[in-house]
Amino acid sequence: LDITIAQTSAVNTLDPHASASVGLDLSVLSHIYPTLLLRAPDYSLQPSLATEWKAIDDLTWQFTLTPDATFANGEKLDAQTVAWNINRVTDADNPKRISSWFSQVESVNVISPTEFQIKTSSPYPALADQLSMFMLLPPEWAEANDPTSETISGFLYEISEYVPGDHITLKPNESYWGDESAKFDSVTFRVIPETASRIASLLAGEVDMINSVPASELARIDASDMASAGAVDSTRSVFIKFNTEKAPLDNKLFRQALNYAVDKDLIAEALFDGRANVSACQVMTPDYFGFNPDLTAYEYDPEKAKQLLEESGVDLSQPIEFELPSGQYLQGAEVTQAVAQMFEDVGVKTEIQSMEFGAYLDKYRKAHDLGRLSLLGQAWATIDADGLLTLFKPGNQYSYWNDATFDQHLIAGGSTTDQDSRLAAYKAATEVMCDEAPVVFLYAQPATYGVSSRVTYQPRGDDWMRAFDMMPAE
Amino acid sequence: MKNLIKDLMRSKAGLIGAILLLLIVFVAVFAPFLDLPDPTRGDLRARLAGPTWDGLFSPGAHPLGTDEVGRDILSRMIHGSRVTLLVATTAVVLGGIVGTALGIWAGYKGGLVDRVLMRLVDIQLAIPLMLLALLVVAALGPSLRNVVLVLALTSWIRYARIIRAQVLSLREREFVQSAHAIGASTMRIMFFHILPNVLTPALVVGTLELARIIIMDSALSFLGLGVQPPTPSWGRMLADGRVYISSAWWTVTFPGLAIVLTVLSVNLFGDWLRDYFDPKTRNKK
Amino acid sequence: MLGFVLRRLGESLLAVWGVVTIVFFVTRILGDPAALLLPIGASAQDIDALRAQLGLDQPLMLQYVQFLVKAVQGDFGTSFQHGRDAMQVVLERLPATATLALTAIALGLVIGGIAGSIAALKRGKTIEFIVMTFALLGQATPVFWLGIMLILFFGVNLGWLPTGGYGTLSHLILPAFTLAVFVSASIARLLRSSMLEILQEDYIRTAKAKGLLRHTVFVWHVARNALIPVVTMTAILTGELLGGSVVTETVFSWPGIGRLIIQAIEAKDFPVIQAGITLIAVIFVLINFLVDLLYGVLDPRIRSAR
Amino acid sequence: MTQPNVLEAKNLMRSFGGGTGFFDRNKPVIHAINGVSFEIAEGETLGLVGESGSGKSTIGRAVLQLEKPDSGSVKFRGTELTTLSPPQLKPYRKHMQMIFQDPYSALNPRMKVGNFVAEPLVVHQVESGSALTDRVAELFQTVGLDPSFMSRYPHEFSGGQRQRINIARAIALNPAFIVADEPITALDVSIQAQIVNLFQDLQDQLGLAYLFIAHDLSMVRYLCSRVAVMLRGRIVELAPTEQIFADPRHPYTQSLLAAIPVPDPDRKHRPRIPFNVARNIPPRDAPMIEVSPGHYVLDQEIQ
Amino acid sequence: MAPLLDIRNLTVEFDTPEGTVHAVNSLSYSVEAGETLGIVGESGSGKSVHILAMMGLLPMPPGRIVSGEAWFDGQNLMDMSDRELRAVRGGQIGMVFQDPMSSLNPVLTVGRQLREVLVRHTDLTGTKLRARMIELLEIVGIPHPEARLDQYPHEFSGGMRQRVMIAIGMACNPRLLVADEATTALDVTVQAQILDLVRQLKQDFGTTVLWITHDMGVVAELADTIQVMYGGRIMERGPVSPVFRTPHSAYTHGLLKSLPDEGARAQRRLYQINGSPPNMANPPKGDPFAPRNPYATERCLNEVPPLRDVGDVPGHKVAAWYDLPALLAQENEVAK
Ligand SMILES: Nc1ncnc2c1ncn2[C@@H]1O[C@H](COP(=O)(O)OP(=O)(O)OP(=O)(O)O)[C@@H](O)[C@H]1O
Ligand SMILES: Nc1ncnc2c1ncn2[C@@H]1O[C@H](COP(=O)(O)OP(=O)(O)OP(=O)(O)O)[C@@H](O)[C@H]1O
Ligand SMILES: [Mg+2]
Ligand SMILES: [Mg+2]
Ligand code: NI
Repeated sequence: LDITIAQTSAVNTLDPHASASVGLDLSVLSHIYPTLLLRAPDYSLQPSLATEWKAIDDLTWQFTLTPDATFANGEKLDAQTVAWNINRVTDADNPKRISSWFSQVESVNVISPTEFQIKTSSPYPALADQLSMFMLLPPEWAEANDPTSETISGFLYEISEYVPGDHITLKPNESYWGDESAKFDSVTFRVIPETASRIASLLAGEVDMINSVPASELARIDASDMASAGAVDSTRSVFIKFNTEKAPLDNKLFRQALNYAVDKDLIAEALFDGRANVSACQVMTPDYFGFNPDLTAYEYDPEKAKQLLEESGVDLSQPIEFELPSGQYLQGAEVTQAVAQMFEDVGVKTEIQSMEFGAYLDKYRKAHDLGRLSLLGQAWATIDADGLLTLFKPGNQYSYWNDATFDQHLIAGGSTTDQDSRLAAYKAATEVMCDEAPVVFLYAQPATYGVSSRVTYQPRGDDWMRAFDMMPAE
Repeated sequence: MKNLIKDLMRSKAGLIGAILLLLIVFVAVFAPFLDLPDPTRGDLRARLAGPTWDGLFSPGAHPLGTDEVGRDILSRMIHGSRVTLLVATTAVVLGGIVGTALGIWAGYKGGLVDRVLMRLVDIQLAIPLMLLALLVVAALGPSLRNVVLVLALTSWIRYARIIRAQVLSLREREFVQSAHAIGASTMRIMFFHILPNVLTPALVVGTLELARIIIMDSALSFLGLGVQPPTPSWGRMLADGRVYISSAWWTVTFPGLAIVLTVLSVNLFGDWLRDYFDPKTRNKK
Repeated sequence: MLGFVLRRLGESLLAVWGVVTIVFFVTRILGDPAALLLPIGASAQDIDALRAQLGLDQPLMLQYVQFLVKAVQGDFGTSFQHGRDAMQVVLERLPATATLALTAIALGLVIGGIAGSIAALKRGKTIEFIVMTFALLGQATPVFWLGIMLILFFGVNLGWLPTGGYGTLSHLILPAFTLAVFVSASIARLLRSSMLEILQEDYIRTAKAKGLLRHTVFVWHVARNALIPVVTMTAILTGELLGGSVVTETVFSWPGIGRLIIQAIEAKDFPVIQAGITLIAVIFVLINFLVDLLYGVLDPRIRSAR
Repeated sequence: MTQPNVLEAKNLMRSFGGGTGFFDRNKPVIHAINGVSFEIAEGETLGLVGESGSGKSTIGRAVLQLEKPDSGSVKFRGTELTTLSPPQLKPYRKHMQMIFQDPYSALNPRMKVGNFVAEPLVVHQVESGSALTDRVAELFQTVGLDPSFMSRYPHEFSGGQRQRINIARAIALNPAFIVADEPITALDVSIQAQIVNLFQDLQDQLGLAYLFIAHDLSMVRYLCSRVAVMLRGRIVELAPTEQIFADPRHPYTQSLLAAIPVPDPDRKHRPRIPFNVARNIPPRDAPMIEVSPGHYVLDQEIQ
Repeated sequence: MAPLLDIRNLTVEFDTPEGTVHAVNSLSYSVEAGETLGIVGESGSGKSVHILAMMGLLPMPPGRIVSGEAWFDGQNLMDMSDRELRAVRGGQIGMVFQDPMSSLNPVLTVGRQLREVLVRHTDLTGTKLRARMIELLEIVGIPHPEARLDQYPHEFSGGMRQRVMIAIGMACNPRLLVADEATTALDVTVQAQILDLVRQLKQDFGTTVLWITHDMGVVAELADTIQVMYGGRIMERGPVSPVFRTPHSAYTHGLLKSLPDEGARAQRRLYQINGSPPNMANPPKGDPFAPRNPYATERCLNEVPPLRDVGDVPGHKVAAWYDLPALLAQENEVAK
């Protein structure tokens, strides 16, 4: 069976170390290059090249590899290769784009061809998760060739055709070292940037899997006999970020008032056809390590909002800018407009400024000059509070919020690998964050998808799009 | 003027265009006085509701359906006509003034001025719209005014080119020499003798540009750089509704139709205007 | 001969240099690619390190001079996003763009040529009204609306043609047709008006007075003269289409230069933006140059007026 | 002829073409005027005739400095004009005007004819306000047009009326000298006489001097006191009108005069005097010699 | 002998924004084979338009042929299909138009434009064709014809272009040559050459010529018969000499009188016809020339005069209610 997967934009590079884009470059390359571990649709880590892995102490991880694994050119896939790859990324003279993944890695110690240890400078509980995104290149080949435009297989598939900007077709790698075999005769990744065209291709039977479908289109796809559609919670939370460094967002009552003013359920219900789940007063989804199950969302209470606004003493006569990175989040413009309308209902005037995502990021990361309100969706690939909450840590350039208590809890959570003490620390942190409300908590962005009836698909909420999650429909 | 109207009456296409155009402008002008739902506020629960003629005159009716945030499409279209026409007209006028002035200057002066200007036109044509738009937005921030600016920036070239060509032949005409002969200054010649004679072609380019710019506005919105939400403009509506094209056809079809109709009427009218003012295609005196 | 070619080429080079310079400085105003290239959570130091690695920490004028020196040698640097030679990334997309643009132009010329001629020759008849209304509709219909409609009809409902992508002839039909609708509308309208003008010329009367066959008059006297403005228009349109018709490329998932550049702009991939726009500018200028030469062939008066 | 000269042209030259372009490599330089000298006395009419393309219009434009001659001198009442800049020329423009060949393209189609006639007065700030209007009305009357026509546009006028408007504009500043470049060629026979009479009347009233360029030799004979005959950029013969008609010396002049069609059916078969221009291009350095008082002929070996 | 061309009751109108222009009004006349007819008249009097209408070259719209027949050699041109008409044009009827600058296609070589007509109407091919083309250019007096064939119109002077037009007009030895102000823009020497050429043609081939001009001198030299038109009608018509000697129409009289001669020079004043041409969108009710005619009677203003025989000379006709020679004689009496 040949299958085709639609992607929203073209693969940039074939070098797995030059891109952090999970849904795009890495999804394709993960069919070609091996990783130590693979993350299943339920986010559990599964052995791949590594058969076993464990934390020996707070600062040391040990891995055991499958013996006799090779690349298609015969190069060995052993501990030495892993070490070479990590060094390639972190090489101080020529760091690769994903070098920040390994910033805490101190050293890689090869014990035997099938065993090695990784030492970190501070506790790195999410290391194994991070490694599930890290692909390995054959050292000799990589030095002799240009990995940005050529590949060599070390995993289930190899490239049979590559038309830049249009499609990449994969075929099974005959020399694959593992036990299982490729389920498809060929896998094609096709670029279809326009949503309507993507849906059309699915309905025309040209592609077997699409994502980023507006929620209201799901039912229509489902209704056709060519395909079915659905949604699961993604790991990405969408919220309205406040720039608390600017008045009046430095006012806690004002921030809380805005949280009361938004009818999150209505948004989830009406805009997302009930496919989105309202955030539980935190930016993490239940899949995260560190999720706080005890928190509940701010209720929708416009009266309370108005009252708080009054108490806050904020002058509401001037509109507040509300930045919207266009085209970045599923139905982002709709959510922004809906929220703006709800704000207005309680008397807070806003002025939407939609801008191209790059321009937004520039303000966010470089100029450090975010508007007072902006729509943002954030996820952390390791699905761990340690990563996501750090983005709100005082002093962090992404934070725009300065709360000392929150900071303390985060430091506590990051200084140990002990699961229980970490959970406790994050519970405390999320409570602070909920109350202080540096954002309007909205919802977990649904990961929507459509699949042709020729295959079955195990949906997942992170961005991976892989043939491994699909099966030919019998 | 009387002749103009008489000739218009005789031209089927021109008349249709003129009437349609008048109608559109009329609706745009009087939109605020119509009893319409707020075009920027919607009912999320009534999102993407189809057109229905039931209870047409009751307050909650949406004869052309609602959009993706539950706003009344009819109201957005009518208010959008104001924005769209305002944006398009200002851009056309702005581009027209600059383009005509430069076209006259280049055409009349010729030589170096001309060559520099024409290469400048080449340069601008090679730079994609998006980059231009981004530049303006980066430099001046997103706003309706800057959308106009971007569109005007794409427009002046066409005036400049056409007007320049016109001036090249005009400056050989004897009345220009005659102005020289009485000692008129270059400025005077350009302003009193050349300009009035290129106003008609400029007007014709203007009608064509108006049509093009209305469509450009939708392309800008398509790239996420057009009019800011929730302000309605036809281009914006078309761009925002396009994902729902097959499940909620009304979100794009009505604004699309409005654009087509406007462009059609402007062009019909413009074609007639050109034929009318062109002494060659017009009946010889 | 040499004199004209050299002068004209010199001017063209100046124009290309102008484009390149403008684009260079404009892109730098637009923002910092380092912020975009690194995953979220990257520290300020990481970003600075990347800036240094990309050479963006140097003074702007120095960067500009270095860029120019290399660009002259055909080296536009390594794409930030793709990690490969930027010009190569652009050139990979050229065949797709060229195929689409040239097919659309050819198709548009044929349709527009026929429609425009009919409209001019049948002036005042119902057929003119019909043809010109279609031409107007062609110009007035937003491209993506038309594109998506065609996809839904021919791709989904009838299943005759692929909904998008690049490769075979059948992939080409819908996007080429979509663009051709616009092209032919422009050509038809232009041709109509220039033919109407030519039909009034005294030499057409002379040709008729010679008793020439109708098609001789049309081909050798009317069409031959109407060609000149059409060539101008075709050149402009070809330039525009080769520069990329972003909307069509997006709707039909066509891997063209237009979309590549837009993506590069979004990602602030300076080398690709620069390489892409330089390529477009060169093509553009080249077309204009060829057209200037062609004018001389088409119109002997211009030949000696030079 | 004791009148002083209003205009003196000496050794004027003007050439076109011979560019550096791609297609015109072997395009020859055209010497449109190639060493031309003449003078016109106050109140006199000098006729300029010759083959088409011989450079008559170019001379007209060159003496008015509408097109700078390549070399040579033009003196207006003793002042050298060729060295003056446009602003310096402006005061002289008041005294020299031009009437163009084509009354249709000489009028600005988008300007009311009243304003068109008033323009020279405005440019030279001679009159303004109601005095201006009065003066324009007076001018309209002078050329035989109803002053109520002032607010009309050119297309509302017939050819003869348009030429009158041009003339009104040309005489608005009371010039001393007018170049009339084929002012009646484009007009109808019955109108030609009207315009020629107007020229005569104006000369009588205002003491105007004309350089009258024409193809119609019988009209030239009627109107001009002296005639210059041009061939390929040179004046080949210049003499008082009756003298030249009675005793043409240059073969081209002879050929030209013999070719004038006579509106008398009884004199149909007059002998032609053939002249092959291609083989008799007047040489550039040949001098003019005076064969009788005021009668000059180009000294040229004719095969 | 039957006339070669017989135009009967031709009426042509134009629809313009100013109203219907009555360009040609019930025009009837005929031309014998071998005759040369000179047509003169006011500008706008319908000279060009009636020829175009006859040849099926009138731009329609705005033009409209209201009625009329044009019999050429026993066939009515007005009844012919477009295809039949095209066989006649250029072959049997050659035409030369006024404006030499714009009447040749600027982008085709002169040779090509000459060849077209030969290929269309004769069987010449190859070297014979080329030889004929060269011969034609030679006949009209263009030096080095071989080289000139490959040049473009703009490389020719106005006079040469006009000669090319004439070469095209007579390329197929037409039976009827129609020249519409063919020499207006030329200097008199060139004009004289062309007139000689036409005379030669008449002599060699017996060609019938219809020569439209403003120039009375040209008519006097070339034509057998003169026809004076005004306001879309014939004012006077007849053999050249009697018409020149004793014009019966006041308009003809005015035209002839306004030509400069010795007497006029002495008076520093030309005779002029006052007033301006009629507006054909709103033509005078009666004789179109009446408003400008000092001899007009009441009847002239109200009733269109028919074309009547003058009497003494066969073929001399006039459309006038008054008797001009008598009136002039009276005037002379008074003057004495
Ligand atoms: N602007 C110009 N560029 C190039 N050649 C020119 C230009 N003006 C005039 N000439 C050439 O100079 C020569 C003289 O032209 P000019 O117009 O003075 O002739 P003319 O005697 O007025 O002729 P005509 O009787 O036809 O008006 C011609 O050969 C003409 O082609
Ligand atoms: N295309 C047209 N549209 C409207 N009116 C026209 C058109 N062509 C000619 N006429 C009118 O028809 C009348 C006769 O014109 P025609 O060209 O026959 O005059 P003519 O006698 O040839 O004059 P001329 O001596 O100026 O060539 C004029 O009043 C003219 O205005
Ligand atoms: Mg001249
Ligand atoms: Mg005529
Ligand atoms: Ni393929």
